[in-house]
Amino acid sequence: MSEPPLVSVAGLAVARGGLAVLEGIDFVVSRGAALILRGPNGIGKTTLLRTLAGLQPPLAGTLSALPEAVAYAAHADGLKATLSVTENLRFWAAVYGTGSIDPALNAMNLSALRDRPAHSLSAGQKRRLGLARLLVTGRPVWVLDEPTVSLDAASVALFATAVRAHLAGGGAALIATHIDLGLHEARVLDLTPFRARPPEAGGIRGSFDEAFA
Amino acid sequence: MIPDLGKYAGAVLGSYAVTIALLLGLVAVTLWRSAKVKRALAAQEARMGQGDG
Amino acid sequence: MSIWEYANPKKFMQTSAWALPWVAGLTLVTLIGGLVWGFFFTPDDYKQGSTVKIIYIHVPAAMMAINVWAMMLVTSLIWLIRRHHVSALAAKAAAPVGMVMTLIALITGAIWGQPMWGTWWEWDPRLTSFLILFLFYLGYIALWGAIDNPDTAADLTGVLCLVGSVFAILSRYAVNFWNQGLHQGASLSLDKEENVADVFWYPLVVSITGFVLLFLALVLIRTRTEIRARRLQALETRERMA
Amino acid sequence: MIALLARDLALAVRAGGGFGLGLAFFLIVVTLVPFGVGPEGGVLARIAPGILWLGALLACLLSLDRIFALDYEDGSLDLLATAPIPLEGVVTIKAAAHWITTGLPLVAAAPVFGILLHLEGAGFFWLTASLALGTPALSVLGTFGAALTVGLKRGGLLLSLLVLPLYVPTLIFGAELVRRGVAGMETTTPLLMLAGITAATVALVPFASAAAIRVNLR
Repeated sequence: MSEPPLVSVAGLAVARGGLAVLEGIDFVVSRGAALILRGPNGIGKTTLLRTLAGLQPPLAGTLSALPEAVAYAAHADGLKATLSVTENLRFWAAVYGTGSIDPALNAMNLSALRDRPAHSLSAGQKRRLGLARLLVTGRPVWVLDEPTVSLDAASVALFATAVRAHLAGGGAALIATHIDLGLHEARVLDLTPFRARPPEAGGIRGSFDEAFA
Repeated sequence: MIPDLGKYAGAVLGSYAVTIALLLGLVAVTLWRSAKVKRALAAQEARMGQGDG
Repeated sequence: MSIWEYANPKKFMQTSAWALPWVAGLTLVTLIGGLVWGFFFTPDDYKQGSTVKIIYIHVPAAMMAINVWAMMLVTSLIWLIRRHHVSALAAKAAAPVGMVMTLIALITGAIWGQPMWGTWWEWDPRLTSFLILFLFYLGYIALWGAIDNPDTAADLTGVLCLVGSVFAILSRYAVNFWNQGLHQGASLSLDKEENVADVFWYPLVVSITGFVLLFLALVLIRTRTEIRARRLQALETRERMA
Repeated sequence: MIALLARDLALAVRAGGGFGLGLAFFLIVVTLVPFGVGPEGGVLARIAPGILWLGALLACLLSLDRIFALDYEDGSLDLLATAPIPLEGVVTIKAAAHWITTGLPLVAAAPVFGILLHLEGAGFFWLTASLALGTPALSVLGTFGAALTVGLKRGGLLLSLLVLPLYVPTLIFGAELVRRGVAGMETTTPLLMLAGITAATVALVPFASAAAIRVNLR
């Protein structure tokens, strides 16, 4: 391999509320690749993504994704209702030290709405603004938690286009989703087999159980 | 039996009474909660069929 | 054998189960012994009259009020650095005991102060400091109670205990500056025992031992309870998830 | 970081009442005090330093729970925690924004309220000086309390319980400084203590606040 993958995960276990939820996860995501995470509700997709984003420490295993490389987008968009579309984006561009916000506005088809305050946007428009934030971060690894909630079919397609452009530019994406994004080239990882076993069956102990080793 | 406490009887007796009451209360709460949790844990372990804890 | 072995909950449960009857028995002997000795068999002070008998509860309670917080600081640090759960749970278990000790020190101080100073409450630096310490205990306990996730609660209360300790000491200094008090000086530090006549000193030592042992016994029981509660919570969560 | 400060200030202005609310509360406290203790100028002048400091403290407390709560609810806090700004910087900026919207107006307006309470001559200078020195510590400590309670549904009352004991040293030295200033006594000790507490608080407490935020986001 010519260069190390952007994200590589080996034997990763993550915990929620003191109990292991997922264990033994291995995957690599190289430049230009996308990985789609699937699994039933409550299996720990969000927990896994938060771990990848560096918001919580892994319970076990290794995780070699630089937190500085990751741009995280959660269920909530982190928008300020009283600020306009451009103000919201400019803020994040300034935080990440990147330049112009116009490409992001164009990519997410928000140019016409640029001076509207965020509270006057529809749910789908807000979501698009939240995704436009990813573009202004300038970070290579996108970690996306249910990015297409409240997007219509056209917007989903718009989103897929943006992801493809990001991948083509040498980025990578990890996406937890229930629906088909139309990203056929992306690898799909079903998390169901990685559900953590109870400690009696040899599973990893969460910090709760650790207290009774 | 009770020593002559003179004019400060109220203060001395009051102090001892309050202290003993507070300490007994603390002990009672501690023991009560201890018993309650012990019982709940035993019940839960029995239900889950792993009485080894 | 390392001392950290006792940080293992199972080991702690075994050891504490063995130690508890001894500690409890000794507590009963020394605490009742000290208080009975102090109450029935000590003379009155020529100046303070029979109120001097309050010393056998006021002073040990005040010492414990401070020392329990110090112990919580140490166990919080151990938790934050080495992540031993027993340590965090011991801090949680100790806090209400320390709060009651502070309350006893405050109430007996007020009752003692009434005949001596002629008022129930005097904003004397030491009493005021204990009042502030009481507030710190309240906040600490309330924070434990407010957070569901036990690890989060342990971390946050640990941080609060650290910051609180610094500000408790600062407050002590500030209060001293703000009002020079009526309290007698540190007549009871161990190296100055000649300040107190032997007739008062020996029962006081027994009483202090009794308070220390009582604290130890209570913390052992309460930590055992917390460990069980923690296991219970883990089992319930697992059952819900399965 | 400047962008964050600018955003927080813009939000405070647009949400309305960002600047005004603390000040209005301060005014109400100062107005109500004479109703409680009687209108005699002598009494008011004597308790003015304490009342003004207490009012500043309560006004500051009033807006603490909003420091992180809004960012937590809309997800911004997650995003800020993964952004290239260190979290210690974020909490410092949050404290700074809180101080600019509550502490600074109080410092500026305090002399006016001093008039209402018959504060004596030298007091005006010392009141302004002590508030200017002390209120940053109040904001930073309040940020720490807000960081501890950020994930809690009803953290408001708990927040006050946690933060108020931490305010004791600042309150004591702040009010003492004004009292001594009015009485023409030596002011160096409380002045240095107040400045020292504020400096140490501003320098060190953000680390604790950032640690608390990390734990809460976990």
